Amino acid sequence: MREYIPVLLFLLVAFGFAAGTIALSSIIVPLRRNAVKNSAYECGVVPMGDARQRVAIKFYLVAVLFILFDIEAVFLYPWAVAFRQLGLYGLVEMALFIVVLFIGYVYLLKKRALEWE
Amino acid sequence: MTPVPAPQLIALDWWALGAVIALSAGAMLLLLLEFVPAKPGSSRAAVLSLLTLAISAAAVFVARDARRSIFDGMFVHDGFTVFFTLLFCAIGAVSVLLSWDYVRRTGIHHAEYYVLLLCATLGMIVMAASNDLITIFVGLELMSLGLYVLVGFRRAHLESNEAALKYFLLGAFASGFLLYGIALLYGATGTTSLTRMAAFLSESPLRGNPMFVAGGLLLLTGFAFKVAAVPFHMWTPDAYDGAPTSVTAFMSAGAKAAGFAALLRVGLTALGGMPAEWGPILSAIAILTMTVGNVTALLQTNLKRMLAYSSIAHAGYILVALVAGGRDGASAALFYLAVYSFMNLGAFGIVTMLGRGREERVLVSDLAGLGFRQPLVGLAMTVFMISLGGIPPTAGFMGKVYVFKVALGAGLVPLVIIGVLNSVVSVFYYLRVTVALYMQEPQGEPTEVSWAAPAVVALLVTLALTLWWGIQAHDLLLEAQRSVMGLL
Amino acid sequence: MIPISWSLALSAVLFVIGVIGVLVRRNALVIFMSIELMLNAANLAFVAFSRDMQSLDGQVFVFFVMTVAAAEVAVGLAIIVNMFRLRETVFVDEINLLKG
Amino acid sequence: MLWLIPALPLAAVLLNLLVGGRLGRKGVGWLACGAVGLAFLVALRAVLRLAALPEAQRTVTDTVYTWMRVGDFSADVSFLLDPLSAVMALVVTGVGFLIHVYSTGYMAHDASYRRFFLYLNLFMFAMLTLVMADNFLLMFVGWEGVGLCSYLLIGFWYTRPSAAEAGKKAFIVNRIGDVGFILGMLILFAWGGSLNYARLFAVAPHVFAVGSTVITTATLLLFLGATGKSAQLPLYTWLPDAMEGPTPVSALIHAATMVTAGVYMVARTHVLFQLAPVSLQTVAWIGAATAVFAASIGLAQNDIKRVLAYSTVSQLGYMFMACGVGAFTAGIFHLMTHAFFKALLFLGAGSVIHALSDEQDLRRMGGLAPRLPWTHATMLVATLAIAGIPPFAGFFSKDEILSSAFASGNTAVWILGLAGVVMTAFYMFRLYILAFRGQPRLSHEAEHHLHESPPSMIVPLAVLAALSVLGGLVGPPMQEGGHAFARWLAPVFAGGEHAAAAHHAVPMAVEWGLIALSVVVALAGIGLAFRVYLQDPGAATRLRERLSGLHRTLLHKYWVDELYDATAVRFVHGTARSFWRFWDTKVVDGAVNGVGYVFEGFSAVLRLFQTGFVGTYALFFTLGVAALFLHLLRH
Repeated sequence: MREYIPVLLFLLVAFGFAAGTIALSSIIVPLRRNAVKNSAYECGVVPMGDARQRVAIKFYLVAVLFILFDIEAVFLYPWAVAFRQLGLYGLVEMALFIVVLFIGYVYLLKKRALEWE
Repeated sequence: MTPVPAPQLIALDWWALGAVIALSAGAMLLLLLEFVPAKPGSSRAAVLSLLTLAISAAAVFVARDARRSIFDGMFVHDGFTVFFTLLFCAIGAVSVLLSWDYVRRTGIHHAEYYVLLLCATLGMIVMAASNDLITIFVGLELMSLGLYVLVGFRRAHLESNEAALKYFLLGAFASGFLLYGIALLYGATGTTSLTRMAAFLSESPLRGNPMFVAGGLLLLTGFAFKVAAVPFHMWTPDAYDGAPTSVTAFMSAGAKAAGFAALLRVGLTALGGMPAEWGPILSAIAILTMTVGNVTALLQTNLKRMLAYSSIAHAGYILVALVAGGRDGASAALFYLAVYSFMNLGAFGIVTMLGRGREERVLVSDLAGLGFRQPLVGLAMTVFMISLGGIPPTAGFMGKVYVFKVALGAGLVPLVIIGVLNSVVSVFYYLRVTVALYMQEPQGEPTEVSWAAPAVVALLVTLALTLWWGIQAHDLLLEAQRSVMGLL
Repeated sequence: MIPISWSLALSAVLFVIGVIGVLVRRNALVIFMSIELMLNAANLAFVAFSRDMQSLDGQVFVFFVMTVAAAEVAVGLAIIVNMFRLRETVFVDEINLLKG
Repeated sequence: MLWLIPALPLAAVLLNLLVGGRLGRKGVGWLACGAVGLAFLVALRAVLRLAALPEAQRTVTDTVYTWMRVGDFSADVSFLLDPLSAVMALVVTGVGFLIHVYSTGYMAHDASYRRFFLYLNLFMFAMLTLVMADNFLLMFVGWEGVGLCSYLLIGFWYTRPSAAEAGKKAFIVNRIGDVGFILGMLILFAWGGSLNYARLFAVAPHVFAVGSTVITTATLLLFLGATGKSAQLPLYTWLPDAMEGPTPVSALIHAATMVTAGVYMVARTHVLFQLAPVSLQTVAWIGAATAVFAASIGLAQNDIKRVLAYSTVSQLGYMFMACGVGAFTAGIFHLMTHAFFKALLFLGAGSVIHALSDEQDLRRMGGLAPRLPWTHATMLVATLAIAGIPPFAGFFSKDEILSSAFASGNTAVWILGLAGVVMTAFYMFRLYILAFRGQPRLSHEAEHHLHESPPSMIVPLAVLAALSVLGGLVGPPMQEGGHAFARWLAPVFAGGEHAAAAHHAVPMAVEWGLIALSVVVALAGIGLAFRVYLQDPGAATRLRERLSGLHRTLLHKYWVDELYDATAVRFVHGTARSFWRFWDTKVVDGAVNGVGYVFEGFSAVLRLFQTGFVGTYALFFTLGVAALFLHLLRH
C-alpha cells in the first residue's frame, strides 16, 4: 500500500496541474466576448472574410505527404550513424525500406497527387 | 566498433516469413497494378488478393512444425503464430470473397480496398507473431490504420464517414493508453522483448511494483479496446454499423482475434501467465462484457448493430477462458476465436448479400419471409444464429462447452453461471432473426438477395465449418491445444 | 543531469492534459491534437527510461511511434476533412447519426 | 448399430431436403413413415438382443465418435441401450410411426406437406438422441433439438398470429427450464467430474453426501428443466397454447413423447435424486399438485384439444408423483401406457376435428357415435384407459402409482392423486359425452361434410386402441418379485426402489382395498359425468333410457341435482375458470412476460449510454481505466 502513495500523489499532481491551469485561465481571464475578439487572430491585421474559408485541399495533401516522406529520415539517421557496424546487411535492409517508400511515391505520382492543378 | 552480426536466416525462416513477405509484396503489387489499365469491371484485384492470401497461408503451412525465433527474437514462428496466421489468411480470404460483389454494388470497387485489406491482415499476423512490444505495436497500428480507412471507405456516405471518425478518434485514444502502458512496462523491466521481460521477471518479480502493474493495466486497456470489451467497447456498434458490411465482417472476426492473440502472447510469454492482479479485473470485465453486449442487443432492430453487440458479448465469453488462465484457458480461447470468426463472417456475409444494387437491407424485419423465398439464405442464417446462440449441434455450442468446461476446471463457478445465463438471454435476439425469416410476412417491398458466386462460396465455406466443428470439434481442439503448447 | 522522476512527471502531466483534452474538447482536430499529445507523452517516457537505463530500445521505439503518429495524422486528417466536406462541421457533438 | 436408430429419421430429413421436391406428396409420406418404421424395427431388433443378454449385462453402448477430448473430459456422441432407454426408444419409434402414418391422412390437404414431415422427422431424430444418449451433453443436444422442433411445429401455421405467439411462448418458457438444466449439468460436472451417466452415477454416492446442498441444488435445477419440458407447475402454461399446432403434432410431441422427456430425465438420474430427499419430496409434491390442478382446469374447457392438453399436464404430474415417491418403475410404466392412450385420444380428437371440418368446440359436437363408429370405439377405449378402469392400460399404471404413494407414507400426496382420479374420470367422460353422445349440435356446414376418416388414420387408431387395452398387462399388480415390466427395468433401478420395496410390504388386503378404492373413485367420476351431462333436458332420450335405472334414482333426488348444478358444478366450473383466467393468464404469463420486460428495460437503459457522441465514448473509456486503477489502489 505504502509504495502506492507516490503514485497517488503523482496522479493528484498530474490531474491537479491540468485541472488547475484550465481553472485558472477561466478564472483570471475576464470573459467578455465581442465580435472582434471572436474573430480569427491574424497578427493584428483586420481579418478579411471568414477564416473558415476552405483552404485548397492541395495544401493539406502536400503537407501530409511531406510529413510521411520526411519521417523516413528518422530511420535513416540511426542507420547512417551505425552504417559501418551494420555493414551490407544494413544497407540491404535500408534499400528495401526505401524501395517500399518509393513504391508509395510512384503510386502518388501516378495518382497525380503531387500535381498542383 | 564491432560489426553487428547480420541475422542468419536459414531456409526455414524464409518460409516462416513467407506470409509477411507475400502480403507486403502483394499489397505493393496491387498498388502498382493500378496503373496497368484493366478491363472495366475486372476482378483482378480480388483475384490477386486471394492469391496472395493463399501463398501466405501455404508458406506458413509448409513450415508449420518449425519453431523459429527470427530477428533477434522479435518475430517468432511457433504453433501459435501458425494457428493465427492461417486463421487470419482464412478470414481475409472469406472477406475478399464477400467483398467481391458487394464493393461493386456499393460503388467502392477500387484496388485500394483490397490493398488496405491485405495490409490489415498483415498487421494482424504481425500482432500474433511478434515477440516484442515494439512490433506488436507496429502490427496493431498497421491493422488499425487499414481498418480506419476501410470503415470510411464509402466516402460519400454519411454513416460510413461518421463510423470512421469515431473509430479513428477512439482507436488513436486507446493507442495512447496502450503506448503509455508499454512505456511503463519498459521502464519497469528495461526491455520491450517479451522473452527478456519474462527472464527479468523470473529473477526479480515485480509483484506490486506500481510502474509494472500500471503498465500492465494500460496495456490490457489497449487490447481490451481492440477486442471490444466493456467499458472500452462503445465504438463497436457505431463502427460496425457505419462501415461497409464486408468490412464489418472482416473486422469483427479479424481485429478481435488479433487483439486476443496479442493479449494472450503477452500474458502467457511475458507476464508468466495472466498476472494474479488481473484475475478479478478480467472477471469483472468478462461479466460486464457478456451482460452489456447481450442485454443491449435485445432491443436492436438493425441487424448490423445487433451483431455488433453480439460480437461484444462473444468477447466476454472468450475473456472467461482467459480468466481461467493457463494453457487450457488459452487453447479454449483459440478454439472459440476460430469458431466465432467463421460463424460471424457467415452472419455478416449474409447481410452483405441483402438488397439489390446500391440498396442495402440491414434491418431484422428486412429478413421477413426470406427463409422460404431463399431457402439457402434462410438455412444458413438459421445455422449461424443458433451457433452464435450456442445451441447444439453447431460449432458455437462446442466453443461454449469447452470454454465453460475450462472455467469450471479453474473453479470459476459463478462466472460460468453468469455466462450460461447470458447465453440463454442471447438466444432471444438470435431467435428474432429466425422468427423473421420463417414466421413473418414482409412489410412493404420484400428484400431481394444479390447472388454472386464468390459470396456463395464464402457462405458455403463458413456454413460447412460451423456445422463441421459442431459435429467434429476434436481436430480443431487438438490444433488449438498444440498451438498453445508450441508457444515459444 | 535531470533526475528521471522529473521527466516522468512531465510526461504524466502531458498525458493527462492529452486525456482531458480529448474529453473536454469538441473539435475533432483539437481532439486529435490532444491524442498526439498523449503519444508524445509516451515518447518522453520512453526517452527518459532509455537514458536512465542506458538502453537504446526505448529510443528505437520512439522512432516507430513517430512514424505511426505521422501515418495516423495522414489517415485522421483525411477522415476529418472528408467529414467536413460532407457535414460542414468538425464538432464531434454534432455528429451522432449512429447511436443506440 | 444403435446409431442407426436416430440416424434413420435424420437421413429422411436430409433426403427430404435434397430431393423432397421431386418425390411428390406420396413419396415424401413414404419416405418419412418408412424411415421411422425402419427405425422401430432396428430398435426392436436391438431390444430383443438386449433381452437375450443376462440381466446384469443389459447395457449396450455404441460410441460413434468423440466430439472433443480434453484431458479426462470427453464429449462423445455415444448411444446407450439399457432397459430404460429400450422402453423409451420403442415407445418413441412405435407411437411415432403410427402418428406418421396417421399424418399422411390428416395433413393430406395441407399446402406445406413436405415441410411438415421434414420437421416431424427432425423431431424423431432429436427425441431419439435425447433418450438414447449416454451422457448429459448429448442428451442436451436432443433436449434442445426437440424444443426447437416443438417450436417450429407449434408455429407450423405461422400465418395465424396465435400460432406464432404460442410457439414463442413455448420457446420462452422452455428456455427458463433449460437454464435449470444447464446449470444443474454444470454443477454435476464441476463436482462429479464427468457428464457420462455411467461414470457420474458411479462416483455420485462417493462425491455427494446424502442430502448435501450441492446435490440438492443440482437435482432441483435439473427438475426445473424437467418442469419446463414436461409442463409442470409453474411452467406448464405453454402446453395448452401449444395446441395451435397440427393435431398429430399434439399427439406425438405434446402428449406421447417430448413432454415425457422430463420424466425420463428424472428417472434416468434417479441415482442422483435419491441422494437428495428434499428434491424427491419436491418432485412428488409438484407432481401431485400439478395432477390435481391441471385436472381441475380441464373440467371447464370447451376446446376438445385443450381438455386433452390439461389432461396431459395432469397425467405428467402423476408420473412425477411416482418418481417423487421413489417408484420410478411406476412412473415409466405410466409414461408408456399414457403414450398409448393419450396419443390415441389426440388422434381420435384429430379424427373428430377432421370429420367436422376443423371444428374444435365441444359445444358444437355431440351425437357423433353412430356417424364415426371407428373413431368413437377407439376413443371410448382410450377414455376408459385414462379414467383407470380395469383392465385397460391406464388402470394398472395409475394404480401402481397410487399404491406406491400410499405405501411410501406420503398420504397427502396419495389423497391428491385420488382426487385427481375423480376429476380425470369426470372431465374425460364429459369430453366423451359431449362429443359422441347426446343430440348433435353441429353447424350446418359441418353436418354436411361429416365423414369417417380414411384408413390411413383409422388403422393407427385401432393399433393404439389395442395397445391401450393390452399395454397394461405387462404390469399387473401383486406379482411375486415384481411384475414383468418391473423385472425388465430392475437392472436400471436396481437397489434404488426403496419405495417399491415398501410397496410390497403392504399387505395383500390393503392392496386390494387400494385397487378397489381407486376403481370406485374413477367410477364415481364417470357416473357424475353422465349424470351432469346427459341429465340435460335437451339430451337424447335414447341414452336416458339406457341409463334409466341410474336416471330414475337421480330423478328422485332432483333437487340434489339442482343443488349440485347450482352449487358444485357452478362452483367447480367457476373456480376452474377463474383459476385459468387469473393464474394462467395473469400470474404465469405475467411472470414470463415480466422477465422479458425487465430485460428489455435494461436494454433500453443501456442503449441510452450509447449516445453516438465520441466524447461520451471517450469518457467511458477513461472511467474504465480509472476504475481499474482504483481497484489497484485498494489492493
